[in-house]
Amino acid sequence: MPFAVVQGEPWLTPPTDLYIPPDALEVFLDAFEGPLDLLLYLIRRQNLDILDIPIAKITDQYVSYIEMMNELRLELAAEYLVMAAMLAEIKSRMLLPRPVSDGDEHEEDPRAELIRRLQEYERYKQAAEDLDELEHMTRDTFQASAELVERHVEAVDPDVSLREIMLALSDVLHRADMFTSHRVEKEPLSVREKMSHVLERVSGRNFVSFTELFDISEGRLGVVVTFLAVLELIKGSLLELVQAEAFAPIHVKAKVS
Amino acid sequence: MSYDAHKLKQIVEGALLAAGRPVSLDQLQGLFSEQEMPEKKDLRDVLTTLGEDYEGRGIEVVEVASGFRIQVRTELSPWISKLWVERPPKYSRALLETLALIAYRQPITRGEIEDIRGVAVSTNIIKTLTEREWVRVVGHRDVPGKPALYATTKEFLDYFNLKSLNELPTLAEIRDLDSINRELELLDPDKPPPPGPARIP
Amino acid sequence: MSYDAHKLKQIVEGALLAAGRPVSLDQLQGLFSEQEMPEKKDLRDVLTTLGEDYEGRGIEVVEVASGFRIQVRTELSPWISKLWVERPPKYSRALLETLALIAYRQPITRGEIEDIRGVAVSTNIIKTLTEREWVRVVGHRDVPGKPALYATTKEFLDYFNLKSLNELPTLAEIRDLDSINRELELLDPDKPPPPGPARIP
Repeated sequence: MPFAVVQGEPWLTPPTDLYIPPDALEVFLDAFEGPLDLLLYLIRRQNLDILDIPIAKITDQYVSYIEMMNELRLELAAEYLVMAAMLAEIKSRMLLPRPVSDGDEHEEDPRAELIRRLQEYERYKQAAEDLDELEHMTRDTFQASAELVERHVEAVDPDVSLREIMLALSDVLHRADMFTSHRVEKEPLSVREKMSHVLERVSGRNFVSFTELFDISEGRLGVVVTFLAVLELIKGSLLELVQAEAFAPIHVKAKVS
Repeated sequence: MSYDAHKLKQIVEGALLAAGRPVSLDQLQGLFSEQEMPEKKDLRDVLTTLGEDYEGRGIEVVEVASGFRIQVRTELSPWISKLWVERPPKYSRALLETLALIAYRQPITRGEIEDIRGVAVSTNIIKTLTEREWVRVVGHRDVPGKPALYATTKEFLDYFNLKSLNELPTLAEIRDLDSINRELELLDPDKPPPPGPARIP
Repeated sequence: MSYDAHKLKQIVEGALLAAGRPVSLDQLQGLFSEQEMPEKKDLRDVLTTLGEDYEGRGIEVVEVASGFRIQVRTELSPWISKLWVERPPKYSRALLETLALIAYRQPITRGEIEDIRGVAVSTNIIKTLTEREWVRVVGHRDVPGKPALYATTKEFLDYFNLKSLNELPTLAEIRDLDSINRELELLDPDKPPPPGPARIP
């Protein structure tokens, strides 16, 4: 059984000008990164100048190689066949007499495009090897790290702008349909604030003297606000007024015991 | 120190730091071929020397249950911990609404907030607001369950640079803000223009 | 060394080791309160001193794209790599060539990579490179199909111990057929110099 059939001729032994050992054939697809890689291999192994490729020789080698792969029924990527066609075309153009060049305007070498692509590929092939030579983390060097046993996890509080609160309120009031309620609108916030203050002062205590709730230094308006707040609190059943007898001092008490 | 002990120390230091976790003496021995494998006693000696080298440094060698570990000195924690300080999270809409209602309707119970918002207020929200010291309990309403009454604090005013609650925008102003926002939305360049005839800006 | 410089060194060493990843000067400054924040110059000085301290030790300080890192010396890797059962990943030529093309020719599309390599680039390779965070999509070329444009990341530089793309090994030069022919002609002693005015190549 012939080793291969090349251009109709049976080969009983591997061709001597084929620089690839036969046992490499099985790993062919893994070994080469495509037709450019294979061509570079053929050129480099024969110490040929990439700028002056003996195109006929290389083409024959390449094609016999491809045919052998077919014989072995190895699936070939389409790119390999495209390259075979390109090589065949260059080969035939090389055989044609080249037109006489007039001055600098000479016809481009049919191999020029192939040479350019081979060189372009080769430089990145080299770059990939160089990259692999660089120090790799986890291969050549390792990140040094040490545990910090007691980590103070510092929680950072989110920032809030007043505007965000306004928008939130506007949303919730819209939902609750409270913008229509005049009662809410007219209520001055100072009274609400004072309600909280009064409530806080009386909470946890038995009785607080009514007059103690008022701070004269807040002025007339302050006293009015406090008074309104106390009334609001009484109305809301949060506060209770206590008077032992008529004209006795009035005391205030939180409604919750 | 002989070459070997010196090299040994390099390897042990490198291994402990590369591992970033405790390494046992057995594991350290496992780094060497059988011919050059150091005795455990030698490894202990090297670890002691290493510990001495680290005096006055940012790290130390400690022995824990599963072996030896190089760790960062605890006293550096106040600085180093800042490596993991996360960007502050954003408060949820629910929290902001709750805060706004407490500010504008104080003193108010959780149930009243829920009535206005129409949804339950999670305990977490109240907890967050209390821990931040923006909200506090000022009393309890005299109804069954005696619910707490919440109000804003001085810290709340300070944070927002307010002298008193009165400086908060009135509800009327908020309504204006609302309409201003709607206008802004119309002008938002990221938003597709409303359909209809093209407008020249 | 003053107390401050000494303390500073401890903190920097502790931070670099506790982080377990490269730390930038900005991040180091962020460990300090505003009053005690060191100048970047001082931090650089401390890092240099730290590197000197590490001479003859198992570790070294290196600067990579995302900052400074303490790493185990390369010559120790035969021992240290035994800490892990798994062998370090070996990358295929196809992956490395694709990565090299992205590194040197970025931004580049997959089609352009395929043109130069002369074979299809498998989706798996792009996926692996993206998952390792070595490459990312930085845009799309304005041609039919809008193919993604790939570029390398800081993580890529960090992994290969590089500060910037400038530190990549230089790319081999492309020799031009014409220029080589001219050179050969000029060097050929048997050939008379070409007629006409001298040309500067």
